[in-house]
Amino acid sequence: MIEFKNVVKKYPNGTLALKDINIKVEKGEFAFIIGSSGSGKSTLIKLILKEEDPTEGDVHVNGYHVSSLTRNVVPSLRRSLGCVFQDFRLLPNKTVYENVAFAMQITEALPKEIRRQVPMALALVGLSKKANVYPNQLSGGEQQRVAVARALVNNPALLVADEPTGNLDPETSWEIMKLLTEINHRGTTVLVATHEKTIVDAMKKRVIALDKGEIVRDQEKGLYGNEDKNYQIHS
Amino acid sequence: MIEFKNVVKKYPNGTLALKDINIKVEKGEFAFIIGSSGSGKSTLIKLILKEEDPTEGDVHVNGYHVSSLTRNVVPSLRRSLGCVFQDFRLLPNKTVYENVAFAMQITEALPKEIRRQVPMALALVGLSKKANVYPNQLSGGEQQRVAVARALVNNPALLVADEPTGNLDPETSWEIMKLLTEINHRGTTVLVATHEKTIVDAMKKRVIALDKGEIVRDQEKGLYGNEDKNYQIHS
Amino acid sequence: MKIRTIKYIVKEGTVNAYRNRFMTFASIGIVTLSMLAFGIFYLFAVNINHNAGILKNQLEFEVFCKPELGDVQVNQIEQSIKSSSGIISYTKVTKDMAFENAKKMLGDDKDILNGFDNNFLPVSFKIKIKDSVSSEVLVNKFKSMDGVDSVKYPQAEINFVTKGSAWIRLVMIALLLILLVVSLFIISNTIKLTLFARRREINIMKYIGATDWFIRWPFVVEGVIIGLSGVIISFVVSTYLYNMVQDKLSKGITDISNGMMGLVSMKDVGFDLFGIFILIGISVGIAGSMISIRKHLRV
Amino acid sequence: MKIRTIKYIVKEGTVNAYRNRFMTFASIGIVTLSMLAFGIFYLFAVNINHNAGILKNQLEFEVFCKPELGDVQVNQIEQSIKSSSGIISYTKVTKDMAFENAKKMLGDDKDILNGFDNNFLPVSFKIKIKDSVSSEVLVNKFKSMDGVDSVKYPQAEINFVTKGSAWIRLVMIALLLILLVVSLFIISNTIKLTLFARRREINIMKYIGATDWFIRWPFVVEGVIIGLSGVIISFVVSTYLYNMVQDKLSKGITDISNGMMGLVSMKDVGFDLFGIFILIGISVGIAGSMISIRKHLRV
Ligand SMILES: Nc1ncnc2c1ncn2[C@@H]1O[C@H](COP(=O)(O)OP(=O)(O)OP(=O)(O)O)[C@@H](O)[C@H]1O
Ligand SMILES: Nc1ncnc2c1ncn2[C@@H]1O[C@H](COP(=O)(O)OP(=O)(O)OP(=O)(O)O)[C@@H](O)[C@H]1O
Ligand SMILES: [Mg+2]
Ligand SMILES: [Mg+2]
Repeated sequence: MIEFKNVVKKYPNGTLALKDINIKVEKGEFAFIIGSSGSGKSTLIKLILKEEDPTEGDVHVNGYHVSSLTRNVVPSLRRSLGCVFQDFRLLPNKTVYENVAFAMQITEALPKEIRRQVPMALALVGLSKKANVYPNQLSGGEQQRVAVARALVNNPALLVADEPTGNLDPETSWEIMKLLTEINHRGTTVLVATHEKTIVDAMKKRVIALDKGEIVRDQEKGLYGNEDKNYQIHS
Repeated sequence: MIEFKNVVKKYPNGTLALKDINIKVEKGEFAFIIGSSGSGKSTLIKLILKEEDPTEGDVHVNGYHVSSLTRNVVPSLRRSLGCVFQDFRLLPNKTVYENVAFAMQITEALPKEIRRQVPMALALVGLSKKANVYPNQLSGGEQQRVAVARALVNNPALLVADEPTGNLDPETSWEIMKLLTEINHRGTTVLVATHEKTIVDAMKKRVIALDKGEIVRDQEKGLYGNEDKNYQIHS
Repeated sequence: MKIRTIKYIVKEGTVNAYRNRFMTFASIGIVTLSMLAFGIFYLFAVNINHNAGILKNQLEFEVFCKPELGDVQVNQIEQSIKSSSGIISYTKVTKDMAFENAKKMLGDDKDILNGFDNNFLPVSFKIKIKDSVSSEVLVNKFKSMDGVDSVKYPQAEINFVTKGSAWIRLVMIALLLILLVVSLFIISNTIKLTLFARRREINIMKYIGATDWFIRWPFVVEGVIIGLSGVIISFVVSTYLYNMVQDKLSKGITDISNGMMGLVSMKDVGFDLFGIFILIGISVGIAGSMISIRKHLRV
Repeated sequence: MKIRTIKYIVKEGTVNAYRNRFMTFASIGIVTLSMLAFGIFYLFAVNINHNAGILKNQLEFEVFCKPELGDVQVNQIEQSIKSSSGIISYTKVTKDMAFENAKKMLGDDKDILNGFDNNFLPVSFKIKIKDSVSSEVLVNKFKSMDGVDSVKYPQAEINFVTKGSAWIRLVMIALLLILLVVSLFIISNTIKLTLFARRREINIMKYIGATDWFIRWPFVVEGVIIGLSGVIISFVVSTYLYNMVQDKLSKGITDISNGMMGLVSMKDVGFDLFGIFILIGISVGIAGSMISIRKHLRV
């Protein structure tokens, strides 16, 4: 489903974000990407979406050889997966409903289908009441959930989520994670970049740990790490 | 330092975000605001900054009667405190250094002061190396830390932070929290809206819990709550 | 492309024009104003051109027959003038009329003509020609005609009007073209600015997987809405202004030119102007949006 | 305001103009083009105006003395013409000259003058007047003068040129004003668009605690940079175009008008035009930015 082969990503300003990455995520898998801030998680996801091109190496996603895709095939690659972006990327001039519907409209889905799927997706993330408001009238967590709904609405074969619970309280975060797990059980491959130690530890899924652009751990049923550290502040 | 008296906030579209809020945060205190997504945390902070005006009630901050402030006094209210916004609000056309420096330039600080303070603030959040890049060349967590640096750089008497660690890994989050604690020890009042259960639980500070716009708990040395719930997903 | 997609595109373009109404209004304003400037100068140029044409058609020359010519020969000359192409009309000046004219010309001194009869004066023909360019050919033709004594024509005047009106036309066309190009560039720069302001929106659509065309078409519809609104407003305004000015100016112009010149009626130019406007409105809306959006689609 | 803040403002405005160069260029383009259109029409209008003035000054009328007048009386009349105000120059047409003219006028029929001497013809003065408006007064004055037989003046022509040039002036001023207003509106709409595109930036500054002035001034500097660049480019381009056109046209115009008319030299109008341009560039930059930014500062 996803395969990175010797991938290196160096940004034009010289930042080496990924060094020699080799990953293989099989169809139906559920994998976490963890790593400290700036370790390259989002960069990895940007390569999957061809938002950035790798400096070296090959990326294969959903049967597309991403690195060598021509401009006019990029949309079908992107439509073949659902993505939750770290910065949400909601369309400011569309309501919540329209934002989610847009992901279906681009696939030229039937209006009937759209009218059925969109409210369902909104219900799943608990935003049925907010269908007709604009993104700038939502709280941070609500915006994030709209982004999740949009990624889910097309029932994609692959779901990629960059920090999908960063703005959510633990309870809602768990709801979202349960949702992703369910979707995964229905056959969708799920890849989640996250910092949520509690969640990663509790879910016991595959964990790919990045550090300064390198894979330092790739473990089935892994934990977030740092398990032994005991955070405490004298006050 | 901060006082909310019978504050009600209803947004123009009818959403009742805050109902009859009464809070008093004294000088030198450290308080968390917690609550699920959409419970009104950011709205509360927006009222402190006069980004929104309360529908009813009074807000006093740093000696300013915020609700009745005239337009031309608003900047001095805002300069009297440091704020980390949930959506960062970095200036896209300024480098990291310039973004932080800007918060000092608006106070007409001496260039010498600026040259001393800004690198210090960047060092505190671990971004000295990224001083000359633009926000869109940063990872999510790095952007968040720039926002923190900007809020700190003026050594404000009051520091308000909305979800300052949402995009940060646990370790970096702890660094930031330690920073806030230190600043608090030096006399700054700190108010943090957050979802980070682990952190709130570990720090044993005052916790103000919101639920659907109402204060449901205001507790010295509180915990995040839901302590007894045990999240687990069958996989 | 499916019908529902076309529906989507039209709806999307319209709704966006409304939701971005601040920008829509500013852009319509710019289109309106540049096309208004163009329209006003177009009408101005059409009138200048029209009146320069009238002036040119006022050109005439005079063919003098030999004084001794009999009626038959004079008639022959008249026939050949009649049948010449390039002539609008002619008037015959008989010996009597010439005598009267001479008297008038001499004014108080007309007494010197006492004792003469009109016989020493020639019959002449005043000829109005269509086109000052062909005057030289005609003049030569008549000069070499049997029985013709001389041909008088106001060479300086002909030159002035011919060359002058050519220059005026040239200058007018140049000014109009400059203004048209300026308008088009201003409008296309405006489209660039509005799309630049919405580049993030365009990027996001692309990141979600929309094709270039799916993103582009609603913007094209929006561009056409803006373009058409702009040109229609400017057409209405310029028509209104023109009618107002026409009312005020016509009398003056008729007065000073002895009824020779006048303003072109809006009925005669309105259709052309409307055509040009609609053409510009639509093509600029489409081309401008399509070209300017391209760079933002490359993500 | 502290010196360092002023430094900051100037630096900030300049750096921003550079960092937003896409928008800066688009805006400079719009300013350049609208001012170019204005400049070209300004030069056109100045020339029309200048030449209409020349035409007006070509007006003359003719004062005929009574034929029987002696030299002394003729001299008296000449003196009083000389001392009349509103007269540019005059020429005396003696009896001899009048006789020659009469001969020319009669052409082939000049034989009829044989046996006459020049005595029956009057002395006359051809008078050029400064201002066609005062012609009526002068005409009446000379008509009632002792020894003057009649005054001939081309009333139709005078009317045409006087009224005509007044109309031309009016139309030109109207067109120029329209173009100026159009340019100003286009430029201010452009400023609105660019500030709208950057409203989030402005909001953020305000949220951090910047005062309105602190935010506004760099934008004003940016506006002035854009305004000045635009007008300077359009000044250079229109000067260049004008000089080019002048080279090409001058000969033609001199030819067709017998050297009477001509193009105004850039030296004579350049300074005015430059002044107008700089004034517009600076004031539009300042006023446009100040006014348009206001609504975005209200957060
Ligand atoms: N467009 C860019 N240009 C230059 N450098 C970039 C760009 N985007 C990211 N980087 C750098 O690449 C590195 C990896 O960034 P990335 O966004 O992948 O981190 P991340 O793991 O997602 O971090 P976070 O958890 O903070 O979101 C960082 O050092 C970042 O500064
Ligand atoms: N500008 C607005 N217009 C209308 N409703 C708004 C606006 N901003 C926020 N709201 C609504 O007010 C409620 C409280 O929002 P707020 O942003 O304060 O939540 P929050 O506690 O910060 O949530 P989160 O943790 O998700 O950021 C939400 O239901 C939200 O949809
Ligand atoms: Mg990231
Ligand atoms: Mg919030």
